[in-house]
Amino acid sequence: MTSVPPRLPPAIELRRVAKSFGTVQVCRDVDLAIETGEFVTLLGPSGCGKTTTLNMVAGLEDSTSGDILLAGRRVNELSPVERDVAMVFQNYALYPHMTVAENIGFTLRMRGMKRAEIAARVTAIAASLELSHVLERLPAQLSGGQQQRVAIGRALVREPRIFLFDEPFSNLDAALRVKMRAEVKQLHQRLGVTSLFVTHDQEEAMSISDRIAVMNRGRVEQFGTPEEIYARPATRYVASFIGNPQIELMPGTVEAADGRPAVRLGAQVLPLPGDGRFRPGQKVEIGIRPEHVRLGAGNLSASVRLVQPVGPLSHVVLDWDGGSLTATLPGFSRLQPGERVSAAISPDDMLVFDQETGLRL
Amino acid sequence: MASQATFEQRRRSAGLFLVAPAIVVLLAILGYPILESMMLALQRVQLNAGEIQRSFIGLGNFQRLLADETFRHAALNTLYFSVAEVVLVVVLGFGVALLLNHPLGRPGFFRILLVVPWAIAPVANAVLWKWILNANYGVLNGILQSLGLIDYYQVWLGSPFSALNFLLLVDVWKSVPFVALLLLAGLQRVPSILYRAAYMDGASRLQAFRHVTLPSMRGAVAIAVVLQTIWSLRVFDLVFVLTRGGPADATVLLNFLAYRVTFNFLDIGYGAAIANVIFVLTLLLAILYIRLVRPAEGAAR
Amino acid sequence: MSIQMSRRGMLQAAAAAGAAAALPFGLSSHAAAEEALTVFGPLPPDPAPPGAAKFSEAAFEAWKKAHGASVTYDLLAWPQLHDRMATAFASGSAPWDVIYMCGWVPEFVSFLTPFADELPKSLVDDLPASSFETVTWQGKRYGAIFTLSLLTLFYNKEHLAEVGFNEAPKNWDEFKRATKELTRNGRFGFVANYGDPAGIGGTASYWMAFLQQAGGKMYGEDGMPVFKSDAGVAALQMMMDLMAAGTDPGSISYASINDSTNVLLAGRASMMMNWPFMWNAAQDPAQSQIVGKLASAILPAGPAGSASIDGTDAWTVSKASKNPALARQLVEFYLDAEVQKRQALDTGWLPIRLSVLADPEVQQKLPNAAVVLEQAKHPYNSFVTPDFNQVTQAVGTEVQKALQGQKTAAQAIADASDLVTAIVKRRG
Amino acid sequence: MSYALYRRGGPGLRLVTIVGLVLFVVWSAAPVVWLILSSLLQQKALIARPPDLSPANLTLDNFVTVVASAAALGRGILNSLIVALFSTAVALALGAPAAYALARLSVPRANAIAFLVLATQMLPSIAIAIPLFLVISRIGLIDNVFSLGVVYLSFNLPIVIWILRGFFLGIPAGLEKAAAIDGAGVLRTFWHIVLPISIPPLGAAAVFAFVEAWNEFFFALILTRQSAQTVPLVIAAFAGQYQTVFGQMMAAALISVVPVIVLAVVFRDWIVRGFADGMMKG
Repeated sequence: MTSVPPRLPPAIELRRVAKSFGTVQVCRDVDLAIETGEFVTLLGPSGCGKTTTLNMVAGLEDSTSGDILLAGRRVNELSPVERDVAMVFQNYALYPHMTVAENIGFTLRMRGMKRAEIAARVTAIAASLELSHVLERLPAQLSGGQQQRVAIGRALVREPRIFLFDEPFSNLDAALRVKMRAEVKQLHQRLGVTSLFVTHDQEEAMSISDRIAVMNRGRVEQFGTPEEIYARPATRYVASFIGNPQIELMPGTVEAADGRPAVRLGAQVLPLPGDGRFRPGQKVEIGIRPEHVRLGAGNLSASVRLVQPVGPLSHVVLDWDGGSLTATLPGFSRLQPGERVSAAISPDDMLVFDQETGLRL
Repeated sequence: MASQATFEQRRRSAGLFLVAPAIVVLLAILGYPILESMMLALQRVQLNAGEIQRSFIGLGNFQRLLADETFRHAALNTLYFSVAEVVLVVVLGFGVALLLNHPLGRPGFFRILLVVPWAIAPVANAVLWKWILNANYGVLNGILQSLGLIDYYQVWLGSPFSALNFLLLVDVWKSVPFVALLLLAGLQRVPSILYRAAYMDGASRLQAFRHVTLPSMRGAVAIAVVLQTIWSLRVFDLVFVLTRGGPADATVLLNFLAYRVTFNFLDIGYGAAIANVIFVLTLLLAILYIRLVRPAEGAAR
Repeated sequence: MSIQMSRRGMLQAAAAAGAAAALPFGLSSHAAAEEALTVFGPLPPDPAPPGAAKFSEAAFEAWKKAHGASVTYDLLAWPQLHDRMATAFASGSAPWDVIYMCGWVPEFVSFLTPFADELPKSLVDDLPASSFETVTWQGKRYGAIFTLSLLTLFYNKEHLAEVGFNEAPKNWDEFKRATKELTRNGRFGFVANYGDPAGIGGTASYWMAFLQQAGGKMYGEDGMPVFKSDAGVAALQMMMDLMAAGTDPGSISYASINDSTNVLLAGRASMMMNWPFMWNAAQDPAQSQIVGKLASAILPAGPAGSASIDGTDAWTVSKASKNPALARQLVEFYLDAEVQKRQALDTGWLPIRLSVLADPEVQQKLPNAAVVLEQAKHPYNSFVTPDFNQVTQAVGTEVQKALQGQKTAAQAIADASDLVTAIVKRRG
Repeated sequence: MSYALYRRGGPGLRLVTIVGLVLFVVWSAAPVVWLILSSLLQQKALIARPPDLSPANLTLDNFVTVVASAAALGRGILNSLIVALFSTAVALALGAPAAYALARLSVPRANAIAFLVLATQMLPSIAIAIPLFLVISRIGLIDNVFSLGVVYLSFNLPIVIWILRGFFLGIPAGLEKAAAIDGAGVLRTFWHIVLPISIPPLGAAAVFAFVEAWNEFFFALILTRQSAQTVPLVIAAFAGQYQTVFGQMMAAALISVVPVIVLAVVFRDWIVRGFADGMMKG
C-alpha cells in the first residue's frame, strides 16, 4: 500500500499491442512505456517487428489488438497528424517534385499556415541544419547527408510532441552515420522531445539511447538502459545481440563442487556465484563477454588462435577445452597464434542462462 | 474531432470512395450491353416482320461453333496472329524503348516520330498499307525490285501464309509505338542505383540488362503484354480493308468472323457466341501471360 | 444543311451552301408546315441522289417547295452503309424514310414497305421489267432501281489491236485466247477483284455471271441450290482457265473493284469486267493513263450466250416511315426522266429509264450506255436472297480455293453446294 | 571502364544504337513518307509502275479539295477534338483516383477488381455495339458527341486505370507515409504527392486516351449520323464502293494527324522522360 505521487503519464505507452498480417504475427503483446523526454530505441534484426511497432505508434499501421497511448490518451483511432508525431524515414522519403523548402514546409502547408510564416519557419530550420543554400534545389540534386538533414528538418519544423526515426541512417556511409548520430543526439539534448528510434545497429542504439527495447520475433525481450541491457541481459538472445565482439555462449551443466555451485563446460569446471540461484543438474548456458576474460593468471589453459588489434584494444580468440573464447585486451597485443596462455573468469562476471527458456538466472 | 476509424480503415474507405465513380460509370456504360451480349449468345435471333424475334436455344450456338470449320480455322489464325503479335510487339517495343532511353535516342524528334504510326487513323492506315502492298502498283514491290531483292512483283496478300503475315506486319507497325512508350516510361523508372550496383558487382552490360533491367521491368512488361493480347484479339478494321478475310478465309480472325456473322449475315446470336468465345479466349490468354510474366505473384509486393 | 461530301467541285458546294444561307428568311417561315423526310444513302462518287451528288439541284429545290417537304440526307461512305443499317434495324430504331439498297432488299425486307407496287404505270412501263427482280420478294416490289448497273466488259482498244483483236472477244474461247495473247510486256490480259468473296461485285457474283453464261442457275423452284451442275463447274473452270491464261495474279488479293480498276487505268491490264461508272473514271486524266483508249462490250458468251449480274442500286421506303406517300413521291422524283438524264450526264451513273437510255444525248456522252442496254437483253440475275451475304461468302471462298489451285472446279462447286444447302436450310 | 562509360556504352554499343535508331527511323517513317507523297500526287502517278514521282505530277490539289470540304473535315476535327478531350479528361479524372485506390489503398479484392475492369476490354466491341446502340437511341442520344465520348470511356477508363495502377504500384511507400505524418489525408496525399510525381504516366495515359478516342471508328460509325461525325468517318468517306480517292484520303489523314502530333510535341517530355532521371533514386 504505497501511495503513488502524482506524475505525468508516459509519453508513449503500448499495452499488449499485437499486429498480424493474415496468419503472420509480426508483433506479439508488446508492452512499452516511454517517459516524456526520453530517447528510446527499438533494436533488433530485420523482421523483428520494430518498424511495424514504430508505424503503429505513428499511426501508419493499425494494431490488431492492444492499446496505444500517447501522454495517457488512447490514440488507436487517431491519424498521424492528430497524434502530433513527426517521423524521419529510411531512404528519407523526400518528395521528389518539391524543392527543399517545399519539402520542409509541406506539413505546415497541410495545416493551413500562412505562407509568410511557413517561409520564416523553414528559413529558421534550414539555417539550423545548414541547408540555407540548397533551399531551392530538388532532393535529387542533394548529397546523402543533405537529404538526411532535409528529412530531419521536415520533422523538426512542426515542433512535434514525439519524434520517430525509422532507420534514418541506414543509407549513409559509416563516417557520416556517426556524425549524424551525434547531431541527432545533440538535437535531442537541446529540444528534449520524446524520441523513438528504430535501428538494427546495436552500437548506434547504445550510443544514442536513454533506454533500449530489444525486440526479437515480435516481442520485446528486454527494455532497459544501455548499461542494463549490456551488463544484465534478460535473455540469452539479448546477450548475444548486444556486444561487440559477440558474447561467447557455451552450454553446460550445473554441479556442486566443494559445496559451491559450479558449471561443467566439456572437460572444464568453472565456479559459479554461490548465491543459491543454481540447482545441480540444471542445464544452463554460460555467457562470457570478452572484456571479462583476464589473461595471464588463472586456471584456464588456452591457446591463442587469432589476434585482432582494433586500435585501442585487441581481440584475442582463444581455444580451450570448453570451446572457444574471445578476450579483449587493452592496446596492441603481442600474443602470437599458438601461444599458450592462462585465463581467469570471475564467477560474478559470468552470465548464466536457462538452456530451455533462455532467461538469465 | 477524432474520427472513429483507424488509419487503415480510413485508407480503405477513401479507397472505396475513389474507386467507386469509375466502377459505377463503367457498369453504367457496359453492364447492360455485356449482359445482353451474353444473353444473345444463347439465342437464335431473326429479323422478322419489322422486328427482332429472339428464341432461347441454350448452348445451340456454341454447339454450332464446334462443327463450324470456318470458326476452327479462324481460331487457329487468331491464336497464331495473337501470340506472334504479342511477342513481336513487346520485343520490338522493348528494343525501341531501349534505343530511345539511350543518350543518343533522347532527342524529342525520335519520340515524336514514335507516336506517328499510332496517330494515323486506323482506317487511313489500312488503306495506306493496302496501296503499299498492292501486287501491281504497290510501292513495296517497286522498292524491292529496284533494290534487286525481287525479280517479279509479288502478290503479298495472295497466298494464305503470306497474307496473314503481312496483316501481322501492318498491325505490329501500328502497335509498337504505344508499347514502346509504356516500356520507355518503365525503363526510366528503373532506379539508377541498381545499375551502379550492377557495375560495382562487375556485371557486364548484358548481365546488367538481364539481372537489373528485365526484373525491374516486369510490371511494365506485364501490362504491355496483357494490353497487347487484348488488342491483338480485337483486330478487325485491318482485315476488313486489307483482305476481307481472304484469300480463301486465310486471314479470317475471330473478331472479323464475329463481325461478319453479326453484321453481314445478321446472325446476331451466333455472332454474339463467337464474341463470347473471344472473350473467354482473351481472358485465358491474359491469365496465362500474367502467370508467365510474373511467376512469383507475391514477389512483387 | 446536310453533308456535302462530293469530292469534285467541293468549292462550288461551299458556294452553294453560302447561297442557301443567304436566302431571304421569309422562306424559312414555312418550316413548321413542312413534311420532313430523311434519306439514307451513299456519298458520291457512288450513286448518290440529287442534291447530294451535283445534279438536278434546282429541280430538287423546286420539288421540295412544291411538296412543302424538307429532305435531310444522311449519307455515308458506301462500305459502311450496310453496317449502320444493320445496327439500326436490329435495334429497332431506323429513323429513315427513304433508304438506299444494294441487293439487301430480301435481307431487310421486313423493315420495308412494298411501295413500288404503287408506282405509276407510266413510270413502271419505262423501266426494264427485269430491274425489279432484285427488289421483289415473295411477289411484292419493295424497291425501285435508279441506275442500270450491269457488269460489262471493258477493254483497252490499243492493247487488243496489238494482238489482232479489232473488237472485244465474243465468246469464252476468244476470251481465253485474247487473255493469253494480251499477257505480254509485263502486262496482264485480264484483271479482276477476287479478294472479297462476298456481296455483289465479290468473287461469288463474278462466278454467277459465268454461271448464267454457261446456262446455269443458283436456285431451283423450291429455293434449294441447283448449281452443282455441269454449268456450275464449267463457269468455275472458265475462271480458272482465265487465271492460267493471264489474269493478273494480284487479282486474288484485290478486295475491292477499285484495286483492280487502277490496274486497268494504269494500262497494266487489258480487260476487265466492270460497272458503268468505269467509263467516266477512264476519261479523267488525273487518274487514268488510258484516256480515249477504253472501249466497252457485252460480256463474252458462254455456251448459253452472254449474261451478267445486276448492281441493284435501289431506293426503298421504310415500313416505319411516317409519310410513306411523300417518300414514294420523292423516289418518283428521283426517277423523273429529266432527273435521270442529268444523273447520267452529270455523274456518269446510267439511268434506269429505257427512254432516257435511248436518248441520243445520253448515248453520245456515255457510249457504254448502249452496251449496258444491250447487256440487259441477256440474263443478269444476281440471285439475291435474305442470306445473300452468307451464300456469296461460302461460294466465293470455295471459288477462291479453286482459283488458288487448292481444289478442282468440281470439288469446289460440290463443297459450295453443300454449304449453301446448309445455309438455306438453316434459314428455314 | 568508368561508370559513365558503362552506362553510355562503348563504341560497340554506340554503333548498335545508331544502327538501331536508323532502322527505327526507317521503319516508322517510310510508310509515313509514302503517305505524304501520296497526298501530293495525282492518282495517275500513284498507280504507275514504279510510282511516277516526277515533279510534274506533284500537286496540292488533294489538299485543296480536302480543305475546301471544310464543312465536313472541319466539323469532323471539331467533333473529334470534343470527343477526345472530353473522354480523355473524364477518363483521367475518374481513372487516376480509381487506379490509386486499387494500387495502394487496401481496397478489398483490389486485384480482382482491377482484373475485372480489364476484363471488360476482352469482349469485342462488335458484341456490345447493338445493345449499346439500343440503349443510346432509347434515351435519344444518337449523333451526340458527348454520348460518343461517354461510350469511349468504356475503353479509355479501363486502360487508363491499368496503366496508372502499374505506376502507382511502384511509388515508394515512404512518400505516402511521410505525407500522412505531415498531416495530409488520403485525398491530399493523392493530390499533392502522388499526382505530381506521376505526371509522366499521366501524360502517357492522356496521350493514349486521346489518340484512341481521336481515331475510333466502329462506335463512331454506328452511334453518329451527320452532326457528330468524327474525323475517321470523314477520312473513310474517301473510300467508296467503286473508287477510293487515295490521294485525297491520305491528305485528309495527314491533316487529321496534326493534332496528335502537336500533342506529342507538347507532351514529348512528359510522356516518358518526366522529371530528372533518378528522381526515384534511393
